[in-house]
Amino acid sequence: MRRLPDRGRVDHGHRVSFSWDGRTVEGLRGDTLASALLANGIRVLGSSVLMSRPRGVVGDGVSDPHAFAQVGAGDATEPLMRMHQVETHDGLAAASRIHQGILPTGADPDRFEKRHAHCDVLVAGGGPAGLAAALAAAEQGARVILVDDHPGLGGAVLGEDLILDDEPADHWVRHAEERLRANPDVTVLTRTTVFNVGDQGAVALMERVSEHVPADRRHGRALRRLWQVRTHQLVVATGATERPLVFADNDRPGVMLAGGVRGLLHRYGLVPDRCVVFTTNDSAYRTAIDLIGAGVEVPCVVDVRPDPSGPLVRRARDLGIEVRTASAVIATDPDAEGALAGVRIVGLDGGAEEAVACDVLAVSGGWDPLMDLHHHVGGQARWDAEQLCFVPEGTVDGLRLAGAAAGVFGTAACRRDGHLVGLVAAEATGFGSAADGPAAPAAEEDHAGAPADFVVVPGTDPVHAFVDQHRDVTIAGVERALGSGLHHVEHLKRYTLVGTGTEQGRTAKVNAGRMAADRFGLPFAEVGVSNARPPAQPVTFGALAGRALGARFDPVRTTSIHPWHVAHGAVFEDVGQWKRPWFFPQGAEDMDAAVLRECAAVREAVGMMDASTLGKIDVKGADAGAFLDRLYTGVMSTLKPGRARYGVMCKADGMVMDDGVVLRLADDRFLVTTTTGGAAGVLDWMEDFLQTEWPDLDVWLTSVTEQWATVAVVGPRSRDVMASLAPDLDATQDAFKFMQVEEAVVAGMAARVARISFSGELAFEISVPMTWGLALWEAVFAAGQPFGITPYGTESMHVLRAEKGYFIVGQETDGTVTPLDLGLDWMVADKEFVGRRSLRRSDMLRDDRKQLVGILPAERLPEGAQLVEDADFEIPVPMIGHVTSSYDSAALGRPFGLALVRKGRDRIGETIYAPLADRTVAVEIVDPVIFDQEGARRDG
Amino acid sequence: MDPNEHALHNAPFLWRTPEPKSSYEAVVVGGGLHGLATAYYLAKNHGLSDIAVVERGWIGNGNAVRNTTIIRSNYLWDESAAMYEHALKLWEGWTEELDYEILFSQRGVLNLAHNLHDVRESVRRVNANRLNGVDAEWLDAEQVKEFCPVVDISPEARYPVMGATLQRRGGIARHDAVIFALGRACDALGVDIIQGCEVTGIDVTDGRVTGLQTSKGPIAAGKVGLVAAGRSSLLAAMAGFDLPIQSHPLQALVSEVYEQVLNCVVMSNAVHVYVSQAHKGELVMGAGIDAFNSYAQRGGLHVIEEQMSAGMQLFPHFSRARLLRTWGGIVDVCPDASPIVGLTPVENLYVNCGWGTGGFKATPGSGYVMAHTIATGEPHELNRPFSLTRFETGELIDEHGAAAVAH
Amino acid sequence: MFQIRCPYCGPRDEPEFKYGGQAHVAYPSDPEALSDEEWARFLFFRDNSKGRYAERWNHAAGCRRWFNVIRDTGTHELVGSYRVGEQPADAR
Amino acid sequence: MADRAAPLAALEGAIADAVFAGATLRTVPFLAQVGIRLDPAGPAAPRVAAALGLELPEANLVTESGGRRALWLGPDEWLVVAADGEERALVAILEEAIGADGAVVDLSANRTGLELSGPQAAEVLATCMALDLHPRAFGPGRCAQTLLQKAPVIVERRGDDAFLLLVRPSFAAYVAEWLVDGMAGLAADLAAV
Ligand SMILES: Cc1cc2nc3c(=O)[nH]c(=O)nc-3n(C[C@H](O)[C@H](O)[C@H](O)COP(=O)(O)OP(=O)(O)OC[C@H]3O[C@@H](n4cnc5c(N)ncnc54)[C@H](O)[C@@H]3O)c2cc1C
Ligand SMILES: NC(=O)c1ccc[n+]([C@@H]2O[C@H](COP(=O)([O-])OP(=O)(O)OC[C@H]3O[C@@H](n4cnc5c(N)ncnc54)[C@H](O)[C@@H]3O)[C@@H](O)[C@H]2O)c1
Ligand SMILES: Cc1cc2nc3c(=O)[nH]c(=O)nc-3n(C[C@H](O)[C@H](O)[C@H](O)COP(=O)(O)O)c2cc1C
Ligand SMILES: [Zn+2]
Repeated sequence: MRRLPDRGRVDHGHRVSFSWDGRTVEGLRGDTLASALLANGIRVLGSSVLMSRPRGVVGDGVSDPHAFAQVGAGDATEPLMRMHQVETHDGLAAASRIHQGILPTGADPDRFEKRHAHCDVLVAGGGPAGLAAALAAAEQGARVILVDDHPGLGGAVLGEDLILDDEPADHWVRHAEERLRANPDVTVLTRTTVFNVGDQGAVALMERVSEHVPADRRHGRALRRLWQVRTHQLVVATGATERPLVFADNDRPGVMLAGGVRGLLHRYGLVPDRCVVFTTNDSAYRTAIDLIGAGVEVPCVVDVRPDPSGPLVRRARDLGIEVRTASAVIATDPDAEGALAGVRIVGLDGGAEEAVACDVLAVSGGWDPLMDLHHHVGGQARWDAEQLCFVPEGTVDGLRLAGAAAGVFGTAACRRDGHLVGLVAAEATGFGSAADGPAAPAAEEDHAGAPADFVVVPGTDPVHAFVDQHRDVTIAGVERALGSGLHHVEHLKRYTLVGTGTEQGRTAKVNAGRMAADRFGLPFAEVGVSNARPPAQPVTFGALAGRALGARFDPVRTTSIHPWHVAHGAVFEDVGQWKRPWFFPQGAEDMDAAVLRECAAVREAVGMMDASTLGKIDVKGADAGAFLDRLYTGVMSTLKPGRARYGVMCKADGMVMDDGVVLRLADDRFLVTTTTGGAAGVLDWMEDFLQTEWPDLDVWLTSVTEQWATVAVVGPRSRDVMASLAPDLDATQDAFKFMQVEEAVVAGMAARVARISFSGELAFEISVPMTWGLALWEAVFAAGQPFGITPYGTESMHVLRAEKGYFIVGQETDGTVTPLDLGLDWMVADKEFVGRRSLRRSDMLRDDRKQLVGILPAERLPEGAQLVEDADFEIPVPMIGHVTSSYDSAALGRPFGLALVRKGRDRIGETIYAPLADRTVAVEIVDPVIFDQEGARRDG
Repeated sequence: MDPNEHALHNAPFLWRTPEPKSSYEAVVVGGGLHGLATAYYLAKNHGLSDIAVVERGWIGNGNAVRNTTIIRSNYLWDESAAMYEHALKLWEGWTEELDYEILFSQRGVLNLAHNLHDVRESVRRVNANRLNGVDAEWLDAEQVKEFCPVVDISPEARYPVMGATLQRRGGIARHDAVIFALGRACDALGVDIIQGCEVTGIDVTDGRVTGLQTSKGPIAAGKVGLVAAGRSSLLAAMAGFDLPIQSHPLQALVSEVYEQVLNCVVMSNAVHVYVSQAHKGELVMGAGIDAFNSYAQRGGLHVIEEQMSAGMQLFPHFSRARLLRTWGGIVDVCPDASPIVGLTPVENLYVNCGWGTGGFKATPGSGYVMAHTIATGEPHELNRPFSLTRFETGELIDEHGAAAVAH
Repeated sequence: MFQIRCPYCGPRDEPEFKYGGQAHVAYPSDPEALSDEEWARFLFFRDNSKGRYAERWNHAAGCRRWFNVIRDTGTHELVGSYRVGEQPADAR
Repeated sequence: MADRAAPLAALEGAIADAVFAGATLRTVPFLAQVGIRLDPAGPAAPRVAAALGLELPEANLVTESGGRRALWLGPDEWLVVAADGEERALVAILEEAIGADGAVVDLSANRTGLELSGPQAAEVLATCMALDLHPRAFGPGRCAQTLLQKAPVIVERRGDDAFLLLVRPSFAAYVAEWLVDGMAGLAADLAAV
């Protein structure tokens, strides 16, 4: 195509230069990639992926089935960018890749942001309908967001030469925009696409923030921004898309949509040399009229209708344009590149084929309201047999359509419709009354002649006539599918792939559905088209992820002591969102060495551990004890103030849910501790029962997990450390017993000290407010120096507890393990508690359930090793259990572990086997308590 | 050149579109993959000739066309492993048996482990799989990288990859093609596939099923199999019994089409990602399940956003891939994340449901045992444990915690 | 993404809430009196109907209250919410 | 003896660097914070109001007097916020006033403060928080418990252009990261205009 020096909305005085397939190309400021290439005579954009046919620009908007390119270089390259949306700028690099893109191979250098917003009325589409809707709603006082995916407002007006109120429609657009921008409660977002509509007015927009600017002028700005809007009302004024016609070689570069040809003229000043128009309706006559006005040769308009007669037809005839009625284009002729050189025209009632030379064929098969956003939330459509298109059927709550998207096609009529819908939307959200609102602007009746019901040119070559140009689906392909017995458009889609391409078959689906209806003689309304799903336009994964990357992906939770752990070389373990020290290697130690050393220190001297991540819940009220009795398998109400008790909770199905120590701080106050991972769940669980089952209980729950930092001081020398830390606290066995709780001053800090042990050793857990945690830790570390105090991590903690046969929720349990399976019969009190009834189900009473046992394997096993009865077996072999925990024990000087084994307690003393990939290991079953069975070490 | 030479589907004939007869020996309710597979094996293995599949929409319109097509059999518990492995073996012969290109591609399935708990449970599953005769390997992070170079295994990641289980025989198949293949095979064996026929009532006389009320009129039936996935509860209610099923939205998405970047299936429970690249070149990803009950076949965009930030952890350079289309299915979730296949309180009425987020892979096995159950009135050994009565006894097959259960 | 009206805090986005399944299912007052079958019904069987559905939500990231919502499981329409102890008819 | 540690000490530099014309972020490491649970229709409510010199506010509101503020957290839950160091005295008078009719819990270390102010403060929050901050919906004197991305926060509007966030210490770095990043984005926008 060529550029007219005085036409279009581009800046003719400002050239930009960019690269296309490695060569430098010039365009004008205001050009898109598509218009700039056309202006440079580049008609062939690439070739189709299946059939390798040359393909070119078809329209002037995002429904174009071929105008895609790989844009950007290096790690910022992005595949399948809409050429009509890519604004050219200096330094832009683009390459021909129309159907299959290439992903970058490194991390994305660009920034994608998100923003939340709220409004009363969100208007999608800034054409006459959308502008009028936004204005009307805003003037009623509503908070309005108006969104359009073009760089400027005006919609179709920018691609046409339209008159509104006897002036160019542009004037009205400019005026409307000024009024909107002056209103502080209106946000206008251009270069922004509404891509997803969800429930209760959750609407997602994608703004192209800086990609139209040369990279060196972006200054760290986001490339794109995802807006998450919550709106009360959504007005969908997204316009309509033009439908092509189906005939042989209709995919040739140069065969374009009539509205697109007009758009290229009015937006970019681009015109063909000779243009034939082929239409089923009046709208395409505008193309002929406008092109003649621009000095372009229009040999003829080919109209399938026998006697077209609307005002536009008359005007065209008045301008001397030849109108060939009852005719059609049946095929096209190529030039050397395979692009369009001419068309073959036939009379529909017979007659010879005639060749007419042209470089562009402007086609119109009618217009389809763009209702995607309405479909996202289940909106329905019906076939309008007069306008020959699907129009919205009813509305979905909170969503209204306006203008061409609602099947209203005249410009003034669109403006009027938008105004009325804007008023109604405002009223629905509590602003003004539609009846008393500002009067609607007038709209003349639309005098367009009736369009023809026509899709496929009869007699055309079916093997080269494309229904879905993007997916290379031809008439022959569709017919073969229909001929094989398929009746439904959704099957047709999945068999032929019609409508599954990058542009989702916006120009293909209606025609394909129409062909199915015709073939089976069914009403089109019944057959319909394959459905639309979000997003309305593709959105990059990176933009959906936004800034939730790295440290912002998921909180890294740490305790106030964490800086010390880092400074002392701890290796961390992820426990839920928490980072916990796993072990503290010294020098070149590996984990095994570090853990052996740490465990030995605890058993022989003293160790210290950061236990702050455990969940803590303050339970207060007269009924606190009774409440806990109903949730724990054991009894808590009999606990004396100043004492602590270990407890286990079950889900209603009787499976172990969580465990922890419960401290009674006062008659009416308990402190419940939970596992690190279980904290939030246990509180929710407790609140659930309290609020919904037992609201009459006098109990108040408060999470205090992060109020308290806790340091465990563990080992035979821990009492010595306490003596030095808290000289006023009598920590002798008589004064401070196992499971006793004391308030004390520790290292000058007000603290709570409890004698709780998860290792079997004499141990003290000291808690201070979280902000004091680090100070406490450092004080303990200093005070412990004379005794060789050794910080240890979760791994050693796990070894030490396993030596004592203590289970870990989530390690020994997996949702299928009851307290009885764990050998906790002594903790299952004879009273009602949540889950108790489940323990009586027949499967729970089976005598061959898996039970927790200790194991002494011949060598250290991997956790997760399965256990079988005999050393000799053939696969498949029944498994009788698996290893849940497995370690080297410093205290025992050998490997050991815990396992769940069928009838395990009866098998103590037996040998079973763990088959590994390359060998089978003998495993002796022992009591779960392997170390210090008599519990002699607990009191030091 | 004839464009159809490129077409994936190229069968001269698929299936008839008959009107229902007034009565059938057996009727399968639900023309999804499991329903079609059931009818196929009823005809093929059990010689039934007077059978129909009745489908409220078009066959496949439920979860069949919506799933991310992951196939594997590396489940933890013996009962599950046996069922899914049986299915996998059938998959391995299906392209030939059905004489249709279903693009079954055994490209390997990785289940990533990101913390010590994952590692332990993964190793447990690998060991269980091996002893059950299911191929399974444990890979460390380096081996993961070797097997699937695009996965980011850097230790600085928020949740670094600590290793993965690999089932080399796992992979994907083209879901749509399986629908066409099964529909054609059923039709060829004389099964009436009746579409646009919604079951609206189930006739039960003296505790025994006698027929169905449908939008195309009553159909008498000697035996009925309910194979309706997300809508199973609604059908059971028509027959007067309840199922322990909740129907949730599960979303999935595809990207646009790219040159090949991903050679296998990658799943991560901890980071909530599962992805493969389909044969056309689109990336297929599943999202997390939406928490609430729904029959609307859509979920929230926030679930997809979360999924994408999770995806960026594992595949930072998928940042410029683009979401082309998202959709939701209705998944029938059982309390123990295992299916229900077997008898119901109503005589001659059988149920097959509860496959939830992971039933595509089971298709051949599910149809096989369901056909056996309908034909003989007794469960097959493989589905005996998956009975409706297990909820009373507590004999659950809990695949939640341990087995990387999603898909 | 739903917008759910917490009866205490007002409308908030779905991620602030935790779903709790069917509403008005009480923990049996005397579980020991139930047969295995009755107990299984309580444990595992919940209404899964299409249409208006009374369900529980917890405003987990807000006031931590549990409350009930009437929602259409076919259309996602949120008809209204009401407090524990109130009846579906009180939903607004 | 060592001192208390400010939860965001390690991020002070990044926080200071993020400040731009549109917004200023400042840590408020220590505050007295005391949780109150009681039935607003019960006998303790007036006693507590009298002891505090402050009415307990209704839903989503804050009351303030004599350097103390009461933030509504739920239908039977409030958080009293006062100057650092006041917590012991506050707990004492509140325990006394409530007696057996509710609960008082010292939560001073359970959350730390971040103050965001400036003409674009609300926009910074909108980069990572979904709450509607329009003055009609969330003007000065209002508070809410909500999510800042995945972190639970209490947000209080302290003025037209000022917000206080109360955050669990283990989430504080995450929250600060998001705010600092949001500020960086807006600063870049400002620079580009
Ligand atoms: C997003 C998503 C991703 C998934 N990913 C995987 C995966 O990667 N791997 C995997 O193994 N599984 C996956 N699944 C699960 C899998 O899709 C299902 O388990 C499986 O498809 C269910 O079997 P089906 O195909 O027969 O179900 P459906 O296709 O849902 O079949 C049920 C049929 O019953 C019909 N029906 C219902 N009610 C009636 C009635 N009243 N009358 C007549 N007909 C009726 C329905 O219309 C439907 O066609 C996924 C599911 C979803 C939603
Ligand atoms: N038969 C005909 O003659 C015919 C047919 C169709 C349209 N028209 C003309 O087109 C105009 C229609 O006016 P209108 O206001 O209804 O529509 P419009 O086409 O003028 O405006 C719609 C705007 O919405 C934008 N848009 C579409 N989807 C979007 C999304 N998801 N997010 C953001 N923006 C989106 C479009 O890019 C466009 O700018 C009138 O001037 C009418 O005369 C005429
Ligand atoms: C494995 C797989 C691959 C798909 N690939 C595409 C695709 O390339 N293009 C497309 O438009 N849709 C694709 N889809 C999505 C379907 O178009 C459709 O959305 C899905 O079957 C659900 O149906 P519905 O959207 O009609 O409700 C794919 C779906 C699946 C399961
Ligand atoms: Zn609330």
